[in-house]
Amino acid sequence: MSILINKNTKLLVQGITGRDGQFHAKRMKAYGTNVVAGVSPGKGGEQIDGIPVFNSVAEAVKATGADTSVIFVPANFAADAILEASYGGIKLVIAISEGVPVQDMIKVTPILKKNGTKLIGPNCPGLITPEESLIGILPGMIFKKGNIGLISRSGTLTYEVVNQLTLSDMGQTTCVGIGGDPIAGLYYIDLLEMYENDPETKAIVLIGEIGGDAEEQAAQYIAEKMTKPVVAFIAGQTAPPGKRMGHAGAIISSGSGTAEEKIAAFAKAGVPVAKEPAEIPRLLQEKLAFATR
Amino acid sequence: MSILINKNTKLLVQGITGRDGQFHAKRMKAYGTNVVAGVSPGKGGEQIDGIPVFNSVAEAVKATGADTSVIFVPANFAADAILEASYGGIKLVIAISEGVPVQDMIKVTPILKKNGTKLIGPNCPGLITPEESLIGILPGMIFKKGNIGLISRSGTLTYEVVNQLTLSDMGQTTCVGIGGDPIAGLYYIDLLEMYENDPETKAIVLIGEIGGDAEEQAAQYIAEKMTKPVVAFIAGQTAPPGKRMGHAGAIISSGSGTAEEKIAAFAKAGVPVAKEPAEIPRLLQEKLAFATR
Amino acid sequence: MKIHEYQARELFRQYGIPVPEDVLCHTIEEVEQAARKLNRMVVVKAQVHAGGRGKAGGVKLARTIDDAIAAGKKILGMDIKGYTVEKVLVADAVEIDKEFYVGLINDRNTKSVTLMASSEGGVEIEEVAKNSPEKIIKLSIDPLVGLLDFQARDIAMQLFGNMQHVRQAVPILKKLYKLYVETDSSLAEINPLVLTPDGQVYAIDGKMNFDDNALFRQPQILALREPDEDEKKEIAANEKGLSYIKLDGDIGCMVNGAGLAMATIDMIKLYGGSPANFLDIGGSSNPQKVIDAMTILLGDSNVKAVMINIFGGITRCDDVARGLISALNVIKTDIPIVVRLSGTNAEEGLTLLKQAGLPTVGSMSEAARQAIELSKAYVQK
Amino acid sequence: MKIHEYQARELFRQYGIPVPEDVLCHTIEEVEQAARKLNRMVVVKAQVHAGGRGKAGGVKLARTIDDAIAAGKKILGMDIKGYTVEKVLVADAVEIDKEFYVGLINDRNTKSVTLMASSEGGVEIEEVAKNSPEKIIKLSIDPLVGLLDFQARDIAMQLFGNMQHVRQAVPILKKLYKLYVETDSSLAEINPLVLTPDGQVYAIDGKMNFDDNALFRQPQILALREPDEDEKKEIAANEKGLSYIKLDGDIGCMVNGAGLAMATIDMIKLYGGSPANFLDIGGSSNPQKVIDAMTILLGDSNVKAVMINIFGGITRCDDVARGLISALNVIKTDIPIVVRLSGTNAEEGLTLLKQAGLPTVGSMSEAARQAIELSKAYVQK
Repeated sequence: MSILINKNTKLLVQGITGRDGQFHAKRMKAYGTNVVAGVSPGKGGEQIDGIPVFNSVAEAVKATGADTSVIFVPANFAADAILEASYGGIKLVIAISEGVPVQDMIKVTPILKKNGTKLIGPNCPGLITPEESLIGILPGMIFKKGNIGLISRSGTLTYEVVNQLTLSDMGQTTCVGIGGDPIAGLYYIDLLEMYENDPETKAIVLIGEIGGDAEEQAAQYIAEKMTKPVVAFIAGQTAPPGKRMGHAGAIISSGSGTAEEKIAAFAKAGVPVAKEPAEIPRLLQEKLAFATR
Repeated sequence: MSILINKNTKLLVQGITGRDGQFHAKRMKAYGTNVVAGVSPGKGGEQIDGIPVFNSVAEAVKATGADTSVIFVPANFAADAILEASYGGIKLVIAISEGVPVQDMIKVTPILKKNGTKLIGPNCPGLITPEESLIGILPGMIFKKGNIGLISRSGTLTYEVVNQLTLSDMGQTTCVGIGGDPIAGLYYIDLLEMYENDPETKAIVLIGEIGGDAEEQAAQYIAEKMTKPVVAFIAGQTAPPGKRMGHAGAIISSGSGTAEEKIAAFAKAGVPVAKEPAEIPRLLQEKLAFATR
Repeated sequence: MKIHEYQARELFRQYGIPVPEDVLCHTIEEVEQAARKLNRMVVVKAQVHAGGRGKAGGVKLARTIDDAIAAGKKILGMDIKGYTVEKVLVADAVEIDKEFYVGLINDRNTKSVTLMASSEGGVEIEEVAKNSPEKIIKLSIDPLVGLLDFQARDIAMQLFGNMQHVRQAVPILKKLYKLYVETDSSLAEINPLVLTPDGQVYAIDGKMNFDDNALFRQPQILALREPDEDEKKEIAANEKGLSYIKLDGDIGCMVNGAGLAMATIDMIKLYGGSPANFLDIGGSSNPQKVIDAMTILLGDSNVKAVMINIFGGITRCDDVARGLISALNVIKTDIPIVVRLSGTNAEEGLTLLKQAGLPTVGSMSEAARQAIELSKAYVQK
Repeated sequence: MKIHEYQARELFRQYGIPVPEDVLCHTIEEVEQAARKLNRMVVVKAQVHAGGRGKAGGVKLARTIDDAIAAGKKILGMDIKGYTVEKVLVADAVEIDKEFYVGLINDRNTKSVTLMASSEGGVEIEEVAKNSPEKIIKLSIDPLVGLLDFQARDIAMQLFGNMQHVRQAVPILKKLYKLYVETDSSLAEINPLVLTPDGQVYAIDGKMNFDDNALFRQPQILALREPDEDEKKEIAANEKGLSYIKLDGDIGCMVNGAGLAMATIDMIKLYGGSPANFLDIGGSSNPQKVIDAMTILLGDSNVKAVMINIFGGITRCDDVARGLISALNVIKTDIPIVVRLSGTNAEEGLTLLKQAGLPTVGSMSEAARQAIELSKAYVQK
């Protein structure tokens, strides 16, 4: 088992004829992801690495039964691509595109809700159910099938952590990069709930960042609803206040969203917080040993 | 029994301090309608005929438990008043206001759907469950409790027909004036379904008009879904094509929406169409006699 | 409210929809100047509020300035379905490779704005709908979301099948929708939308109607109104809160409510009479309205009898009675009047009328029968 | 992106929000002229991108022209939290009866724009939130519906409690929301919104931030940008696709991804080092970016060692290696560099680096440890 995607997931790649879309479509396919179609308006009928290209999502879904879509189009077209996927009948959309205007995402959110479409991202690395399906730009070779679930606001930091897990022989059920934008799709709590309900997942790693209060909310949710152990890491513990560090998410302002507050919230919820990524496997082992005692 | 409203309906009057709002609030109360509150921004704390006035729908609902609202505000404020009622928790809104811009109603429609609010009107005379609750501008004295349901796009024509029914000793369960605007709330089919499910209603009178194809759709619905007898009347049988007769609804254009087409649709559905209002009671009696034979 | 083609084209331009150059002309001299200014093949088009002007000879292609002058002479002043042509549009006649239809309309069934598009442009969309409905693409637009890029692109792709043309058509569709919503339109058509041999997309002819109920917040649109004589009367009535449409019979009717007014006309015809008008005094209780209504009614020289049919809801019968009595004090007339009052404050109204010596009847059908008889009697005088 | 108060007031005016008259001044002469022109009580306000300018003495009330000149002399050129005041706003000082706060902000939790309002205006809203949260009214605005009249009225009613003031405040709230959405704002505050003794409502001070991701479609807003020196560097980096923030340590970092970059800085501090910057080269595989990034890094004279930490996903490690080799061919430096590459095409990248004789390490923590050691060694030279 896994969450959100597995080997039956039929993936559509929006923006498949662009530089990144093409590169990652091939990589996803090489990983074993069931990439059934690509979309690029005006390029319908072409093929990319054997993947048929369609003019629209609706056509692609009709012809291939695609149920999940990954978006590689430029930021200013990303919101429209997400909506095209949603109206086209796609149930899970992963938006890799970086730099999408916040007002676009604010407008997209209630439409997706109405249409019953789940979104991951934008500005996210995607997700993976190791050895079954990789969607996005994650480096597949560092992941390994196993029992750890992982949720992260970061991209490369996720790889760093996963690498540590895999080196410690702790494989993963599904790893999800939810992205660092202020307005994003599925968030910690949505995914924690899914992991809690996934019989294969034994423990969860949550990688947070300074900014916002999503980690605090997650901590509360864990305390109230989760039976499975969770270990956390917070990036930006030494970041100077008022500075925006790359992610729109990573901004500290006016005494909220600091690493201290987040760490305190996790401590209160009984969630250990690692000082550095390399510490995570040990904390997980301790938690799991305790849980199975 | 009845549909939509009964003696337990708690009514709020939006625009209660205006000329029409005040006049009809008093009349409704005099009829026996449970008028619990009025709304008029800035007039909170006043009273109209013993009815407490509030600044907002939210306040009124909180204080009185109003579940239904009737709107007497000027056309350019009507859409906002409808939305205020809907967001304020009102489940049934009756908009009497005439001349509401169509684009306003188009925008209002999906919001009401999302909020689960039913709308009657705008540009309608309201509805009545005789001897229990009168909402709107209907002349209460012509109605009588009984077993006939009535739906009408018209206002005064409805009174004409009801008058004939009452004079023929055929009382009514609930009579609903749905209004003549091109974009309106509850329509024939919604109400036909309610009457079909109301044990007290034995037969239904449907009063249509030229313009649009709502009558044709109703005819098809009756043929497919209704077990109770329906009798129809269509106004505008002799109207010249291309002319707009008062109602936005009453326009015939380009070979659709004519009285002939509507009458033919009803004939096909086995629904007798009266030549003049006075014929309706006889047609109903025939249908009811046939149904109970 | 309707506007002329030249006005629609001007609105299109304001919203950035590409339209070939044109000049509005009222005289032959202006036509000549326009043809000289454009200095290429032009089309001379009658500007009247009537359909089928092409078949009626109201549209002519002119390859030379002399041709244009000749076309102007033929079209200016001609009669199209009862409308006299007072102005023509002299427009750059772009070469046409293909013609398309795009239109927006308020859709009663979906309760939203529907976009219609067809590769069968240049003919009436109703004909396409009748003969080859499969050639009409329809899209119901979510009013809270608007026309999305991908939706416009899908439709443009179905029409043009070529991204170079699609890239031009998508903004045209989006701008047309913006224009439609921002001006409270009830119909906006580009027909034809054309593709030229060199791959340019243009709006050639435009038709727009507007929601009368929204004109209060559309001063720019209201300023475009050019009513004909009949419409002027209707507008004047409207400004007094009345809905008036002249018909060609001899029984004047004054009714409250559009449905009852239509049913009244139907009944007069059913009983063998002929109504002179549709006149709805609406739903408020203002005696002045009745005075205004009677003034309009009795101003029609065809009227031989008046039938007043009031069923009071929001309208109070006593107000109607008072207005009627005041009106007849001002307008002295020998035309017979039959009054029927029911509903709110009917008793009071009937009492007032009786005191004033006006004949009243008990039902609508009685009123219709009497009015017909009286109209015949009046003619015999 | 932030703008100054005077720019926010100008945007307010454009959208029809009432703001007292003002003049922007760069010199004492301009202050004098402005005071003469306004010819009544004015307020002289420092225009700097720093909070707490009032407490720092950057805002002064002036009853006479001489007062205004004196205030201008004091404020122009003063230092507020490291910012030199280069301009002041001389504004009509309306009399104030009550002060309110209204603000709009993107809300991560509701995923919508939230309207905040408070009868405690003129102070920082964060203080109100801390000390009397019950005095903040919050409304989450449905982005598909917008701020509705009744919602604006309810809030205005709670603030003002008087319909005459509510009627002025409702359009202010609606216009502020329109401004917010149309300019892709991420914060828009009127603080204070004031009520004068004669019952007029005015926006006095305004603060607006904008979404950097949307500036591509906001040329009017982009034109308002007035970055300071540090920001100019950050913007220059941004234009090259880099995210750069100068810090005050001595270990330059080049990392891909904001999270990993933050974790890298955290780790350097955890191990006792001091990072010279945050530098995220982002997610695309362009060798030029690495060259640009190294140029910026090595342009900081504090840097004593460089730690490169790349975990390749969309970034290809071989591209980074190539960019690094090219950069070091151009920028000759003796500053020690430690490189860690993992992920996509790491093998190829490491091979390239080894061929070029650059030191590589196996893990992030190893890289941090080595960089700290090397920085100390470099200092000792």
